[in-house]
Amino acid sequence: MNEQPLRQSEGQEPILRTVDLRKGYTRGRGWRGKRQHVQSLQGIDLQVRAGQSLALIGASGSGKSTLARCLAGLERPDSGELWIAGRNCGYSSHSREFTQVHLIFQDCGLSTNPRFTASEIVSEPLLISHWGTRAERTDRAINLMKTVGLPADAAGRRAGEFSGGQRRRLAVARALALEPRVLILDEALAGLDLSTQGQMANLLLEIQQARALTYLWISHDLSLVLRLASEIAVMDEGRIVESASVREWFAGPRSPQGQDLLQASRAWRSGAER
Amino acid sequence: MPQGSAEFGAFCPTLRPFPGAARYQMKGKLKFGLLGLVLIHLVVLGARVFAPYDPAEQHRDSPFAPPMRLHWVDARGHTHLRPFVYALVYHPESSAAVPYKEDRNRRLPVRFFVEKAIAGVEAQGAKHLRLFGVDPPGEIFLLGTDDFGRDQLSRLLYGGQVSLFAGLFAAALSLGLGVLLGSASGFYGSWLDAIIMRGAEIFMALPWIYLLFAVRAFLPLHVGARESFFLLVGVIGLTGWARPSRLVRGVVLSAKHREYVLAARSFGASNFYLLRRHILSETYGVVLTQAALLIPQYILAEVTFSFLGLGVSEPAPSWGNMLAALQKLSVLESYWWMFAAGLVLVPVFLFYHLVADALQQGA
Amino acid sequence: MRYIAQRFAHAILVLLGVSVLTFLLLELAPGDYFAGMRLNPQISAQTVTRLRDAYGLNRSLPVTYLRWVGSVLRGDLGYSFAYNAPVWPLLKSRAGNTLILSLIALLASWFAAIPLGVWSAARRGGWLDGATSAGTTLLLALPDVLIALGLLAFALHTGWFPTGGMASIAAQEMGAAARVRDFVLHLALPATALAAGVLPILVRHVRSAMLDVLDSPHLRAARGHGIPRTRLLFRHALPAAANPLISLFGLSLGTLLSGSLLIEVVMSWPGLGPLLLQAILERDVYVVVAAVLLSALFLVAGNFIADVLLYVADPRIRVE
Amino acid sequence: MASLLKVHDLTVCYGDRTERQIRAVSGVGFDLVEGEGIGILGESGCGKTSLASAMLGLLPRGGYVLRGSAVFRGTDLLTLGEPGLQRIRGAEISLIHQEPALALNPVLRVGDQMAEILIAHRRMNSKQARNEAKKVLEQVGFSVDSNIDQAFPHQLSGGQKQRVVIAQAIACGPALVIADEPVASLDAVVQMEIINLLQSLRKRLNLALILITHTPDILVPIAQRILVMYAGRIVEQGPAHQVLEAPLHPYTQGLLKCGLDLFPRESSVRPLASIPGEPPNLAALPTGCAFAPRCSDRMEVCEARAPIELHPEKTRDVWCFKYE
Repeated sequence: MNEQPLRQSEGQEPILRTVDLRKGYTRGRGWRGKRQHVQSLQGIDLQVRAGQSLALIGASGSGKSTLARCLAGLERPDSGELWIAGRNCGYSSHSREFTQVHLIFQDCGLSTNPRFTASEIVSEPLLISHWGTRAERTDRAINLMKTVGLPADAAGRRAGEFSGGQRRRLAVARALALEPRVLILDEALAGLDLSTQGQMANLLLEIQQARALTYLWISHDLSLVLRLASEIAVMDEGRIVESASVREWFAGPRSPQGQDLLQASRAWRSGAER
Repeated sequence: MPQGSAEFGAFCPTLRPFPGAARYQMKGKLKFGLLGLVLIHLVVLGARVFAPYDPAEQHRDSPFAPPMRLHWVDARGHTHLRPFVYALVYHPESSAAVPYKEDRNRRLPVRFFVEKAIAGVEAQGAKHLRLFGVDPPGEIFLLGTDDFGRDQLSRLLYGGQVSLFAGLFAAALSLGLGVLLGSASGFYGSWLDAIIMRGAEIFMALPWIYLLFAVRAFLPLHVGARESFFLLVGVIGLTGWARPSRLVRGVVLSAKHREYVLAARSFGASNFYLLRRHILSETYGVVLTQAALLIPQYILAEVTFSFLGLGVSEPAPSWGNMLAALQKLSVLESYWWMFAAGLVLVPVFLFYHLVADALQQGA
Repeated sequence: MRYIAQRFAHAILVLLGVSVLTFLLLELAPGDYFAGMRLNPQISAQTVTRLRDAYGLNRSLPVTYLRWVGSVLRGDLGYSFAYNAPVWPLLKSRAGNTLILSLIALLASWFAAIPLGVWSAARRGGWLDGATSAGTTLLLALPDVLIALGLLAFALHTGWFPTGGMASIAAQEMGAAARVRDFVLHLALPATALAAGVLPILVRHVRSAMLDVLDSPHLRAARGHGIPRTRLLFRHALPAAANPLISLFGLSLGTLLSGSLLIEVVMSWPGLGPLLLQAILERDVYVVVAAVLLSALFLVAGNFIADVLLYVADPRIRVE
Repeated sequence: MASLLKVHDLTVCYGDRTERQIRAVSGVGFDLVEGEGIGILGESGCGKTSLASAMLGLLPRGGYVLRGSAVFRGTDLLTLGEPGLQRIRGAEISLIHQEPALALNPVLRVGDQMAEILIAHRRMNSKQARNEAKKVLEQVGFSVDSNIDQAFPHQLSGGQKQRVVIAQAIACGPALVIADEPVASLDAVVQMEIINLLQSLRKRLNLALILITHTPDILVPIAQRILVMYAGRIVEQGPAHQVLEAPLHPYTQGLLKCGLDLFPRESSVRPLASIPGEPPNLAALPTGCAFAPRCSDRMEVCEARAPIELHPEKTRDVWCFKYE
């Protein structure tokens, strides 16, 4: 909220900044169904510094995913300002600035077209932004695939032939193609087996360090994001109700919503330990 | 009856395959069906060579002649290498239903690759090569003749050009329109979608054939063969856009929300790029399946029209107006070979359905 | 109930749309009944103009349309030029005959399709399934013109069935039982031809819908609870598969109406088909428009009935 | 206590019977006594679900039992025909499916779906069955006046649906309930409620329970014994607390570490525990131990031949050469 901006080192412009971002949806079908207006974001003021690792948590329906899509330029907010690296992106979702922010979806294996080959998938952003020649793009795709731990000889295989975990790696490699500065990870680790989840999380952490990326983790699985983020913001009904460093928050959340979330997670674990 | 099977196809784009849905079997079906269709179309296209007569050439002295049998052994028990037919003798006063008899004394050997004058232009001496024929003045009617004594086989071959290609062109027309309107409707949504889909609903609220008739009713009745062909193609093709467009819209709509489309959009891809690279490729399956369902339906539409006298008119042959002879009960009762134009539809439909089945399984 | 009201409003709107469409066609058409008259040297130009005036053919488009809609609402579907009589009485009995034929064929084909489809789905890969597959493929490949002509030839050769019409000439003098028998005999062939056309499609869809349900987790769960097979098929699977089949019901009616047109002409069933054909050949525009509108009314009504059935059968729609 | 179920050398395959055969389950064996709760732990694709379905003859098309036996109260379920299995399913052994949202027929009322089971097994008329169904629904925590039996599945929440599914499973008083990932699709708080419900029902009705899961946590309140599966084989089994506290097989060790590591005792960004590599392709399993390529304690022998059953402790079995 306005009273509690994220701690921000003086003089350094945050890489992501929103001012009173609002977004609503109209449900219902045209002239026949009744219309329903759902206010999904009700004034978000968020600041993310470069290199930060922020966890955005909240119950389902609290507006986390809508916020993520607005930040990545996939949806246009109704009102409010969105600044990326010190530039106002306004309402144009085709602004160049959005190449600096990339959203990785839940079950991002699905975000790869099964008919494309691995190198086509990874080089797609390059193609879209008319970068280099075909050979250069393929080269770069292969390099990126190496970065995420995929063998270079897999470049010609179709995405449909990869396992779910490998397709997630492909999606990560593609996300890195345009060298974004911010990755938004919307439930990117949900639904994975424990052993694979660890692998993916570690890969993402490594990449973050190597490339000085800013991460925005969005999840309802507290136990996981608390291990991966250093700051936390709690969302509820389209608002950010609390933000703190993870260490502080973990010792004692101030907002009732935060307390509930931590409680639920702990109750379950202690129930398990009984 | 595939009439309306496209409607059902539209309704449930992936029908469950019948037993033995193994992939290789599907491919086999597809190959077999396509091969059959290609053969039929080649034969029909080559009517000028394969047909022994011109379609309008009349043999007034032998109306409703029955199909001649090919013989290798003559009346005296001699075997001939070259197949032959016996000339038919017409007994108009005979009380038999089919007043023809084979004249065992007039053996007409079948000659291959004969030069024959084109009817009507004899004066100019124009000739071209035919696959087979008999020495004049003998006549060969392998599938019999109609009431004007026109060779059924020749009419069947030339009529196929009309019937088969009317279906093909009309399907191309309505699919093209369907893809255009359906993808625009699905991709851009909002008011465009509302207008197109309301329009489609109105088109689909009419029983299909009634719609066709209604449109046909207000177009000129008596036009030349060429004009009536294009008229039919236009009418059939333009009234059939609604269902394919609804289907394409559905596919586009679901493709639009695929995560990889969203991902490409987040990289700044333009609408055109998305349509070209990701979305239209998803509609191929539906479009091909629809084609395999629509073409036979439209062939049948042409046949129905011409059968009822609203389509291609005499003397140009079409499978529909050839069947029209059967509307007389006397013809229906006695001259079974007049069914040929209907029977030839069976393999055509069978092949198209094989292809449609295979495509649906592959989908 | 909101849902039903919505569907009803929708049906009315669609009918209005259809009327506009047919009316536009009518107006855009080159020439009309009187154009033919002009060529006739026996009729003077003034007479033609006077006639056109009398029938309201030279007013502006919207006015003509509104006048026409108004009269349609009053039950007056216009005037047949060829018969020189109002359209509605001409159409009434014919529409009834078409409806009788189509509905009988509809019932027959559905009553045959459901058990066949359910059985072949339940015994996927068995001989019954194989036979159904072969049978439907063959029927599907037979054009309905051929089926109708074949049946007619059959009737001619055997003499077991009448070759046209709805009743024998002598029907008036028959007793009730004999008259029913006569009617059934007349109905048998057209209805068979019509039903044979849709049957394979229906069987395939019933089978397909059943297979979808039979593979669904809730049916596997029900098997896991030890529910006996027949009960599983008809009490659990069929209601769950009903949803797509009910939508198919509306579509099948449309197909039957389409099919009946041709079959009526071939088998001389005194329905809308022969009348429409005659009207087209004679440019009797109001008859054409009325017949087309009537067919749309049947189809829209059929779809509306399907919507109501859906409402009854699917709790997800009912309990909103 | 009397033995209830004895599974021996159960092998389940998919695909044609010749080359491209996938062995989802191979050579699995275990015993279960009345009222016992065991947990089967393993990641997705390790054959847990095939194991459960095979025992009740519910394998999907293309799946079949290659060999083995599953003797339940003296009858081998695998050789019993469909009519025999039908009498046992739901009455003596019942199955709780993975996804409660999909396990209920969307067009039947909850009460009717319950009644169907009672009619099938208890020779009740439909009125009796419906009354009985209400009683069973009370047992799983629905209040009498909730009218839950009149509801359609789409009107219920995920937790409520799972309760209904559990009620269906216990309706005919079975001796054994197999629960396949019963809480995977629910959120944390509801998960706990459902697990507690299962545990209390188990105690009250003296049910034997096989709980199949990929999360070790939920086994704690329920399982007395744990079987760990990897690539279709059991790699370790033993008493629950021993397996969870001191796992023997390197795979179990890795898996538990991943899980435990997630428990937020404190907070600091650091790498998570994980097992390197990916689960093997079941169509092309290595000749030796299936886990060998990912194992940190790999020895030469591991790749040469399949591990044998070893007993480093009296009550525990492990299939790993480390304990030879």
